Amino acid sequence: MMIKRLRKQDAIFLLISFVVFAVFQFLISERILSSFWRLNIAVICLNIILASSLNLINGITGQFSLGHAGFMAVGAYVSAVCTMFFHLPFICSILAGAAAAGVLGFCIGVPTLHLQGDYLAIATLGMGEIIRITILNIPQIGGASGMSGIPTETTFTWLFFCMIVTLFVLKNIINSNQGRACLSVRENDIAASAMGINTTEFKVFAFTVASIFAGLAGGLFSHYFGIAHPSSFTFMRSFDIMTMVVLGGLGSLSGSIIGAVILTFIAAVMQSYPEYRMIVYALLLIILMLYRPNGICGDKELVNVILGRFKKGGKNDGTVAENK
Amino acid sequence: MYGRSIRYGVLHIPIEIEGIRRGAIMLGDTLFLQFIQQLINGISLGSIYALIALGYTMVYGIMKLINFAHGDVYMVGAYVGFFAATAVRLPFFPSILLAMVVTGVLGMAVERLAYKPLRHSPKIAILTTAIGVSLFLEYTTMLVLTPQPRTFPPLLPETIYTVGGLIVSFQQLVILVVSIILMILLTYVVNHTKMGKAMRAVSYDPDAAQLMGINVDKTISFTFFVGSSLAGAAGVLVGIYYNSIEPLMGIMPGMKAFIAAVLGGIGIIPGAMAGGLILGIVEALISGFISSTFRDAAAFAILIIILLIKPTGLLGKNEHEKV
Amino acid sequence: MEPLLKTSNLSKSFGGIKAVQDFNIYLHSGELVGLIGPNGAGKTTAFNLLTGVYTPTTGTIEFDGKSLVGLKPYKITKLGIARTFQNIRLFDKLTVLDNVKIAYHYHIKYTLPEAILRIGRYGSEEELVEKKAIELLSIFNLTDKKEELASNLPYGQQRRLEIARALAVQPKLLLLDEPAAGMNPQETKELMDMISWIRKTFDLTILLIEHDMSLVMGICERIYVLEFGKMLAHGTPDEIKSNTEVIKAYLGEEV
Amino acid sequence: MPMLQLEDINVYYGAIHALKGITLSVEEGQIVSLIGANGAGKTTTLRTISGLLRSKTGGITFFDKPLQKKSAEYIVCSGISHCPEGRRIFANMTVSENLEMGAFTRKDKKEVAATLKTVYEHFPRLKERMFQMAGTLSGGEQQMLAMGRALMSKPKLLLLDEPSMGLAPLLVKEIFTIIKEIHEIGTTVLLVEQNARMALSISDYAYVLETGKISLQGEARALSESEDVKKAYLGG
Amino acid sequence: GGSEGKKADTIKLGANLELTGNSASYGASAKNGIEMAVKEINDNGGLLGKKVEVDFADNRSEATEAANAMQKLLDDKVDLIIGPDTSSGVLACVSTADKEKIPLLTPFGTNPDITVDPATKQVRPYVFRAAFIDTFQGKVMATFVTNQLHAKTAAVYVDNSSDYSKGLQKFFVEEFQKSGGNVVASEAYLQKDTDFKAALTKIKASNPDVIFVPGYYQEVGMIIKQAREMGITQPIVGGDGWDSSKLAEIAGAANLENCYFANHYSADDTSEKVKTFVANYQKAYNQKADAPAALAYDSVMIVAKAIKDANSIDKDKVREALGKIKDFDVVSGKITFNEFHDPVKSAVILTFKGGQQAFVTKIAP
Ligand SMILES: Nc1ncnc2c1ncn2[C@@H]1O[C@H](COP(=O)(O)OP(=O)(O)OP(=O)(O)O)[C@@H](O)[C@H]1O
Ligand SMILES: Nc1ncnc2c1ncn2[C@@H]1O[C@H](COP(=O)(O)OP(=O)(O)OP(=O)(O)O)[C@@H](O)[C@H]1O
Ligand SMILES: [Mg+2]
Ligand SMILES: [Mg+2]
Repeated sequence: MMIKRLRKQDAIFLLISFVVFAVFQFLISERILSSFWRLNIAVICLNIILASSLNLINGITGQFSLGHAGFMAVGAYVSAVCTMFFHLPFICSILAGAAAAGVLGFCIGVPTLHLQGDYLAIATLGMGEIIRITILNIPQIGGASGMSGIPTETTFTWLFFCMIVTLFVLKNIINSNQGRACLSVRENDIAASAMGINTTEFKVFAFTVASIFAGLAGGLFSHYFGIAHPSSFTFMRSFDIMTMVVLGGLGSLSGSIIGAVILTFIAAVMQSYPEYRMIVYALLLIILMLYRPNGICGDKELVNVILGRFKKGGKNDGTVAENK
Repeated sequence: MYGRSIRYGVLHIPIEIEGIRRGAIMLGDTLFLQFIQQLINGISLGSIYALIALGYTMVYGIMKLINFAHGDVYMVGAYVGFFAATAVRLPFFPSILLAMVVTGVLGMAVERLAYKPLRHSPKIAILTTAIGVSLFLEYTTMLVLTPQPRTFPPLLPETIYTVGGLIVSFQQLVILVVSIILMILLTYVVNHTKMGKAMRAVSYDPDAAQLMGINVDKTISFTFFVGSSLAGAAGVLVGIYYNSIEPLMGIMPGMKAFIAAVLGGIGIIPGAMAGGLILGIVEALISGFISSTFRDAAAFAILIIILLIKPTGLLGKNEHEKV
Repeated sequence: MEPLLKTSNLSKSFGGIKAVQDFNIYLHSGELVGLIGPNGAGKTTAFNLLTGVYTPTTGTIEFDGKSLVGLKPYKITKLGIARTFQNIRLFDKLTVLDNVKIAYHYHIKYTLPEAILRIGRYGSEEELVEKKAIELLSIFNLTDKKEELASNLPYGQQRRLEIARALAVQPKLLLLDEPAAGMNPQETKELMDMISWIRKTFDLTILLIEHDMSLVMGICERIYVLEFGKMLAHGTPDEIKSNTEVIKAYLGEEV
Repeated sequence: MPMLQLEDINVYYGAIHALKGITLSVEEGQIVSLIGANGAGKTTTLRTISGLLRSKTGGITFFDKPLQKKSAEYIVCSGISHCPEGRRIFANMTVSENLEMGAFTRKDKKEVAATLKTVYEHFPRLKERMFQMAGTLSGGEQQMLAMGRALMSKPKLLLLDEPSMGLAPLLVKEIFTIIKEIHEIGTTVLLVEQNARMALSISDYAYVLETGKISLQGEARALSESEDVKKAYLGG
Repeated sequence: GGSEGKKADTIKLGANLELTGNSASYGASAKNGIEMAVKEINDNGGLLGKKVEVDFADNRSEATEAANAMQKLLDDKVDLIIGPDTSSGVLACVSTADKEKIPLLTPFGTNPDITVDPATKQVRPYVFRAAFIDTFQGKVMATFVTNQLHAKTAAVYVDNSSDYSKGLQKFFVEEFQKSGGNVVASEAYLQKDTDFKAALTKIKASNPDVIFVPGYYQEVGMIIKQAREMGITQPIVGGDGWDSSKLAEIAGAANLENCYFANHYSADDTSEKVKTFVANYQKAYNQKADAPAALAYDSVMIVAKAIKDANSIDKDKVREALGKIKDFDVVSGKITFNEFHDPVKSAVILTFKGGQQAFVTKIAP
């Protein structure tokens, strides 16, 4: 019955992912894509992980975090330390980075998530900066020079695989009891607690899960570029990620994907016009926001938007996954 | 020993204040003097944060918008002042006035073009647009005026006063006094004038405000004008004080001013002042007595701790939603 | 028989204002009781004390043998008290169906890994919740609105949805804060029937605040009257109707 | 000539067509009520009159002056005051500041003070709570404040949107008494009410709104005796 | 790598620069320097009879973006890469350069690890630099303050966000302590800071013989100004990051008395090269040339010489020719690449007289 339909949906999701993967893998291995675009596709994958996980906090749970870069930094550095100092296998290092970011996210989340709105934003922004400044002051991990010579083990396959795992996990969380609890916190936390939902628990939950994925992205990042440098994790990067989420549509996973793709793509294309690059980027951002203030997808999933166009009333089929 | 002296081209004027000197002698070591000096440093730094935070908090107050472009308006103000003083060779007051007018108009224009169409959209959408505006201002300035720093002409005297081993400069005093005056002025405007009341009404419920006959657009424009011109004034003053300006100079002070505003209770004018001063003093004391390497981290940490104890900032009212 | 809910000397003050003072009520299982009183008498505040939104300045609350003082709202809900709000608090940007499903939150037992992999109890429980939610909506005539966003419903339907959502928590005690506010007399009548019906069907105890006397007098078995935070009177509807103090403070001359 | 005239008003919320060609008028010195089920468009009508919403077609005239494209500010100045649904008081201001806001467009301080005195006379509770933050008032107190605030502009026409919502019976009566008093001192009232019985009892004329259209209108007394109205809005 | 089959009527240089972001002012100067050098080469008939073109890519002053920009340049099939300027940026590019076998010359990257892989201690075959390395400069300054300023104690005030600054600090402190000096205060600031009084108060209290501020001119200018205002009279010394006419403007000419820094060349050098460069730069951009501009200019000249020597733009041949460059006269001195691909050139110590740089001494490597 319903569960079958849901599993089928998962299967379709994985199938589509596989096809996308195959196409890109072909383009890459046949060197049809130039190295620049190969790199930017990797960056897109990373940004999708970052944006979709931030969306869990900002979009789904309605908490305003501006510290994602900090958790990414933790993942990047911890995983780099694991491979370089402890010679752990790549996968273990990546997981260690993600776990470390998750633990830190939890520890930071518990006290700070009592704050609301802009106060939370500034507190998380501060946390991100504290993390960065701390890194800057630890000479063992390179301080201001960062770490270099990290084995570049992140391949496109790894990135894509991790990205799919991220999306899959997030998608299924959002469509579960836990995800609904997060949504209720966003909508009205007083009513949510009147429904028996421990709002703090779910804020911390979302924050921790998102931090884990930010840490994962960080680990992949440092093992892709072979370096981990504090300048990669400033609040400007947190802003970048937030921009992707907002542009794609708060609360929409497919939106985060689209946001990440569009903004990364714009930045890459504009590389040929270095002087105008940031100006054009800024203008496009403003225009896009003015044109679609709720983001490209609003809070809906792309699938639903498309399905809704084709078969009217099709949204009434009662599946859990479709109606958010 | 007494009397004016010129060291390294700077005019030093010693002033004798018995109390401080005796205090220092009483405590018997330089630590006390150092502490007072750090307080002075902190207050002077803090009054700069406060100066920018005042405008920040005003704009926030009316739109509940973290206007990330505020720091860049401050930068534009500094440049306008710079060109007024160098290209047009205007003296101090006309320069700062011109900068205030230009940035005020700029702020209004930004609000009209980029924020107004989004007034009924989610707040985070305007915030994102604000980031866009900020990048736009930074990089347009960079393209037009090059990223090279410019040096501000000394529009204000660079006199230094030495009081029993403590050092205060004339410019520091000017900045402190200006920010206090502005704070008092703004508090008065917001609480006791018609425009101020309109601002508060609009900030709470624009629709209801409209029903009172308040022109919401005008009120918001006015707020942006005032807030941005304050940023412009700050830009010129700080430009003179540090005498070096460049297109990205707004980022960090903007951020710090935002922190200051939040620290004091965002949207509250005396809060911005208090927040700025506290932030400045904390930074100075931490640099002076703990370690300058952790200065920014400590500033953030203190902010977070204060917020955890008092979630709406120092002067913020703990407004529990009435259920 | 021990009452289901019993408060003694419950008080709450805000700064100088004593919003609720020595509030003593009891509710037996299955009763439908009204709480009335002039505006600002402290009725909503009393609800907020019972549901943990405010902590009492002094006094005790005993529910089903347990003390509620100091418990967080979500814990109190889990013990079996659900409520609606005077100013409607729906999950505005979620569908009507999701609004109700969320209320089943703590009855759903599957774990996070089960949810992520969609294995184990995930399927069966989700199906069950869906079924229950739709049943509940049909009781409230909201089935055909289940995919609408809650905020798009007209006011009357929003009120009904709020009650439906509170029922989904499967409480023992239901607190309704002005359920008929903003309804016209015809709608109020329908609501009255509905309240009596759900009490029977779900075997509920109900405490309700209302200013519409046709509703209060029509369905409540007992009525408490608050004034300036203090209990003014307590009795059956007929007793209250003829209580001169209540008439003076609250009802006005004729009802 | 009526004081206020609405002619073929069509209002949309995005795709939702909320008012479908409404024509109504209010004579000077009357109390006119507008009744109808939830979501019929009563609030929308008032918001259109006071300039918060715009009609796509038709026109609104007030004392023969067109209001159609005018700002809310202009409309308040010309003598229409709107006490909105849900009170919309300024929760972060004190009671007295809220009342001051009501007189925002008025210049003469003495006259404003006089009005303030009469408002406090109507609502002694507000005087007691003069310095309380309006957000912490109870529902009824807030409603009084909202009405008091609307009166502060000394309007010729007062638009009231469900003033009795959430009020204790005694207060409902009081509010209606106040409406009558306000009316007696020469204010014309356009009243939106769920409490149709009460509303009709004090009105001169009434309109019934049904899903964005006027379905019935007439002398208030006549309407309150109509079977249709009784069944649909007066509870049988 | 192969340039075979590519019909090349131009030689394409790639410049990976900090055009936006925190270090944009260095990027801008470097861009000017490169453009000026290329124009000169083209005006003199180009290289190997071909015109030289530059392809600029922006790295937003960030390491990973530098790797990204590098890919962009590879994509555009450039023959050679100049930049990035910041050490962290270069470090993000060096392995790609080796992998893709494309010569990379950083004008300003001073970190020792750039040319020598710290893990394997192997010299990176395709990576070169035009600047001093941190070790050398740090030592030079330590030697100078002990021998010439007779300093026994020093305070160090370092830019914590710059590995350049921290590198200089490290080697300065090592050398200074080795020769018996004592570091009495160690403070840090961050790029774009504007207020340094708190740390300076502390430094003043520690009463050092000399203050070492290895940083970039923008902050250094303000530091010197504020230090003098605070009544700090001790000598303040630093490295080549100081080199900019802006320094005197920001710090104030008078405040710069008793300040010293190490540099590649002296602007009042009598050498014809320096004179024309400074004059031409002033004419072209209406600015005084600073170190990033000079080194970027030199980088193009060095690369051009290597191509000329190799008589080919074959990447391997160019690389070999680069390694063999000896006693080549450029604006920043006479360059010889050592076995680590680092330039061997003597440093000059400069001071200020009335805001103008003045030659003090020359210290050979
Ligand atoms: N958070 C608060 N802070 C300050 N005072 C409060 C707060 N909440 C309630 N009050 C005050 O407590 C009193 C009781 O308010 P409450 O909302 O309980 O009244 P009520 O009986 O529900 O009235 P109504 O029928 O109008 O809803 C009021 O005078 C109100 O001003
Ligand atoms: N902001 C809005 N966006 C979209 N639709 C709206 C909005 N406000 C009202 N509507 C719709 O317009 C219609 C008329 O609403 P209105 O609020 O005018 O009704 P009403 O008669 O005042 O009802 P009530 O008695 O519930 O106050 C309703 O269908 C409502 O859903
Ligand atoms: Mg109440
Ligand atoms: Mg209405």
